[in-house]
Amino acid sequence: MNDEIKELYQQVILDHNKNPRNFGTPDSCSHDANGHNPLCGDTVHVYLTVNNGVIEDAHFKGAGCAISKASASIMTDIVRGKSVEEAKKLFEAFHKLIVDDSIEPDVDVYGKLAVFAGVREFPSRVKCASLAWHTMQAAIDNTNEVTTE
Amino acid sequence: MNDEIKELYQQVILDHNKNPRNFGTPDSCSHDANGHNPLCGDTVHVYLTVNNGVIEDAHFKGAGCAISKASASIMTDIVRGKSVEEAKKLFEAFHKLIVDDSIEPDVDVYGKLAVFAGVREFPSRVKCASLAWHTMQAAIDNTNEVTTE
Amino acid sequence: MSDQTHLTTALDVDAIRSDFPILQQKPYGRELAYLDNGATAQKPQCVIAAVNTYYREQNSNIHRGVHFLSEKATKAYEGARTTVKNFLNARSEKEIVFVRGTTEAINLIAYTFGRSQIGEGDEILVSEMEHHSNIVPWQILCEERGCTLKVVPISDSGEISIEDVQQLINERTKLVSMVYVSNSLGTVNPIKKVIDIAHSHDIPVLVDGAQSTPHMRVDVQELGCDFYTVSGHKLFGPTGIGVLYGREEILENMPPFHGGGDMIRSVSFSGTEYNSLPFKFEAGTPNIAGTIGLAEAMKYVDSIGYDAIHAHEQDLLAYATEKLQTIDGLRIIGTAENKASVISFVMDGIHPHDIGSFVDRQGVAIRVGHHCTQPVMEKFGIPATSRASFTMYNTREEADRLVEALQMVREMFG
Amino acid sequence: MSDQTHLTTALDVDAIRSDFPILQQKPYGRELAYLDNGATAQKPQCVIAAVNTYYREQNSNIHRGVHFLSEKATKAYEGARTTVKNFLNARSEKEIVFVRGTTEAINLIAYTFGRSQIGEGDEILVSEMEHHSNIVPWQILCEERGCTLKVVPISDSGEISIEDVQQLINERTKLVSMVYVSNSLGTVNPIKKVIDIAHSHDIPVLVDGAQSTPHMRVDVQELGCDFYTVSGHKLFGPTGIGVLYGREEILENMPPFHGGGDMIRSVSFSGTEYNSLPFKFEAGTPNIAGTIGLAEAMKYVDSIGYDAIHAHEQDLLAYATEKLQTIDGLRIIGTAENKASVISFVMDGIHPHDIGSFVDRQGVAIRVGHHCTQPVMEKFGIPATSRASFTMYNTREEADRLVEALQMVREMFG
Ligand SMILES: Cc1ncc(COP(=O)(O)O)c(C=O)c1O
Ligand SMILES: Cc1ncc(COP(=O)(O)O)c(C=O)c1O
Repeated sequence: MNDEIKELYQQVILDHNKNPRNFGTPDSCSHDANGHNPLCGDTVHVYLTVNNGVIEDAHFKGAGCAISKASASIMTDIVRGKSVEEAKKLFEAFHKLIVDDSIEPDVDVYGKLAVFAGVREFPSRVKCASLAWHTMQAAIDNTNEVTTE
Repeated sequence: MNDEIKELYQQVILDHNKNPRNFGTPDSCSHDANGHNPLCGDTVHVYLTVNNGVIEDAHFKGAGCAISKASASIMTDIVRGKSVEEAKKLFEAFHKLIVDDSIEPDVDVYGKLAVFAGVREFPSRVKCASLAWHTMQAAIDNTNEVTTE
Repeated sequence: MSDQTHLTTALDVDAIRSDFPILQQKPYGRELAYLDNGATAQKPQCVIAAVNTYYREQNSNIHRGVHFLSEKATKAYEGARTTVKNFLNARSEKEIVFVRGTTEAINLIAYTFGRSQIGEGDEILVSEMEHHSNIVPWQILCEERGCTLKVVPISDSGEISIEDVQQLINERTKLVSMVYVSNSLGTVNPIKKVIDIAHSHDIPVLVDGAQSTPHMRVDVQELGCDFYTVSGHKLFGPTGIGVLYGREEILENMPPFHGGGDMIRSVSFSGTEYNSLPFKFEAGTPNIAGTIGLAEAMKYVDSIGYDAIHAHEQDLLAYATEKLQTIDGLRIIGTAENKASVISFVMDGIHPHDIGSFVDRQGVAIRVGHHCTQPVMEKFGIPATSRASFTMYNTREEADRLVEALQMVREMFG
Repeated sequence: MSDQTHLTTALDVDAIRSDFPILQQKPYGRELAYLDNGATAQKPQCVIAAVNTYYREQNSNIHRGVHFLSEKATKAYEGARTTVKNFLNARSEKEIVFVRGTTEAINLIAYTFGRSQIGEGDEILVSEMEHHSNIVPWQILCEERGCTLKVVPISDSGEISIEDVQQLINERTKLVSMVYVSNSLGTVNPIKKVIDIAHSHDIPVLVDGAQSTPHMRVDVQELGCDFYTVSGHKLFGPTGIGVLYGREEILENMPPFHGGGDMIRSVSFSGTEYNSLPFKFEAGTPNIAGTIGLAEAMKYVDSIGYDAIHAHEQDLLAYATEKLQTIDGLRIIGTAENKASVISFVMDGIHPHDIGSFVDRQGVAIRVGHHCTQPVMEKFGIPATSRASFTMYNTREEADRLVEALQMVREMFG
């Protein structure tokens, strides 16, 4: 099997794809938004409960490829308990990680997100990985709808 | 100078271009038509007096290149006194002469028309040479307008 | 399917493959198995060379020039039109209009025939399996003119029923516009029957030929259609060139589309006269190199022969269909009786995008997505499919490689 | 003009000529002097090679593919858009729409901006020197919508007056659409002034850039125009490709033109959503090879540099103008102060067609006819002109050869 494919579909990603965390509509939330990748049909809905600038809860729903599902699953895990500012910074770091060849995917720095470094070898899949993050951003910004293309 | 150019612009043609015969609007005519080559802007108006199936008189007016003017001038000379049938046959023969490489431009057969054999080396000029003839045909057929393209 | 059948196909696939330089590409160090021919076909060397030669030896603007290159270019351009006329068996060169592709061809009809002949309360009939380019132009027209788009439904196998066509056609129908071969399902529609029904009601028919022309001989006179479209790039020709065939009488009565050079007889600010066919519909400098390359592609297809191509493709279709069905949880979308060599499929629990990326790294190029036929996806309740589309240069070995790669996907995703 | 001036032009013409394979052609056994660049320019080897390489190594359909070739092709296609954006100094790739050429660009505006923004009683302002492609689309629109085409007249030297523009613009004017450089007269219009006047009335301006782009650096932001058009084939690029630049806000508010694949976000029979810019205006498979070739052509022009090109062309213009005037009975049509290297002329008693055929046999390619500007011919009371148009690979020697050939014509016709 191709090495880059193995990098892309690491066990963690396959696992989150099969058993997504924080999946489903929560009873209540303070912010939410709908994300759509028109080219492959991926959709994701992100629900956040933000209190005093801190993301107390995060869920998602939707249908998509393994990369977009795992990304949403891991994102909702990671941002919980983070401040809105920290979440935005994480998005920036994440985005660099998945497009920039020169960045070392250090687990100490990126934590669980490091598994997404393999995406950089698949330019057509960057949008799959970033869709959930764009949607979270839109939820925070109170833009209800976001599409990536 | 290029030989084919010399063939095209024979003295006879240059002469008819400079001093066109049968040029101008006659006092009366039985048939007439207007011809137009939209690509180069050549126009020719042909006037015929046909009696008992015989072309008794032929004139033309118009503006155009040397080839189209000489062609109209020589045509109006030649068809005079010919029957409508003969004129049509002449047109057919003339058309073959200016497009078909394999035809010997024999003066005994083609008379004055033989000078137009050089046109066959200039595909873009065939329409110039045939415009007057198409227009005569249109006059005979009572089609008042003809364009070549 | 026995090897016997395989051997009886008259194609020399090795020879054909050597005509296509791109097949030497080695994505990720592997042999390229290009199974994305429905999106665009690769180009044989003769087509590439024709384009090259045009720019090196003939390039000039056409029609209005009296110089050496201009005469060469005009002859090549109009010669290409004659080749296309013969290829489609049109009656005359007047019926052959060069356009960018099927999309432009259909839009041209929507803007000219549509806007002059279809009005409030009128209906246009399409099918549920149309490509977006045979839906959206009519939606735009309907919104503007208050007409209605009617849709012939498709069955679970991806087929239309002639009874539905018969029932949906009525005195308000002003045009039937239908795909001959579906790009996402592979279905070959009974287009001749549809045309006959429409014509018995004096309704003109546009046939979207984007996917049929690469697979089968099309004789527009025999078909009797009023409009037919070709995308050159899907027929082994250059990008940016295609054909709109239109019956002379119907084209003659249509208003022009684009205004500009070459489509006029004379222009003045007090009034303009349009040129005769086909020039009336070809405003501006055309894709001259494209037409020459397209003509060369048609000659290439003719030199191989549609019979041989068809036999080979049908063999691949049957072979690949059988093999694909051995994969766990794989379901083929589009199981019409009469199919071209196009296979769409989905796999339980695995998104087509993941499939596409995975098989790509094995050197196998397929297309994943909605294939510009979202209503088909909606009908089958899926966001997308994976699609393998085969042509004359493909082999059973390539089908095997796809199947192997899919088995690996299956394993990985469990 | 002294040799001094000649020497100061920074162009290495010999090196440039060797980049253009077609210049090796020998029509009728003579060196080719190609002076028909206004109709279409020849292609440097790098452009021909880019097209060739695309078909041999990258060909695939774009945007929706996840496989190797599709990623290569998409990158090349979108990379070409970035090159064009930088070349014209647009703000963003969203402002760059690929079309077939200037004719399609203007028609696109007429069908979209025109049909949504211009109605009964409104006016569109053009000049008397427009190419047919900037006249006929507006005539079609005017006939359909009851608006009026107003015309800025030209003087005997072939120039417009800014006072006329000022006077003709009024509250009914909805669009000014004007050529930057006239293809038949060579006139360079004071387009910046026209734009400023129009904008002071909040009227958008379309600039026909078919002939300006080959001769001078155009910065659309500096110009401030709302629309700008490029014909790739006139800019040393492939046939069948061109550019419509449009300001983002104005494009954003326009309805789509062609419906089909890639211009949509989602399609269903109950309603369709359009894609974002620039894709909204690029329905169907584009001329992918063409865009890549065009980007290469722009890089080539940049590598030579507009300053050097301009100096060289202006030298040729001055030189040829002087020499041509020595010919008996030759009159130059178009004597504006600010001219590009385009010279139209007539000769007493000799029809341009005869001139064209004659000089062609001397190996000199010029264009004869109305150059798709019949109103200009009408204004000057002539059926046609002969036109020599010079570009970077032309030389004084070629101008001499034209002059010699014309002297022979003069002799022959007496
Ligand atoms: C059935 C069908 N119709 C129309 C089209 C559009 O063709 P083009 O993109 O060449 O304009 C396609 C190509 O994807 C197609 O498959
Ligand atoms: C000034 C001008 N405008 C428009 C056009 C039309 O361009 P195209 O034929 O590339 O569409 C031309 C080309 O002849 C031109 O010279």
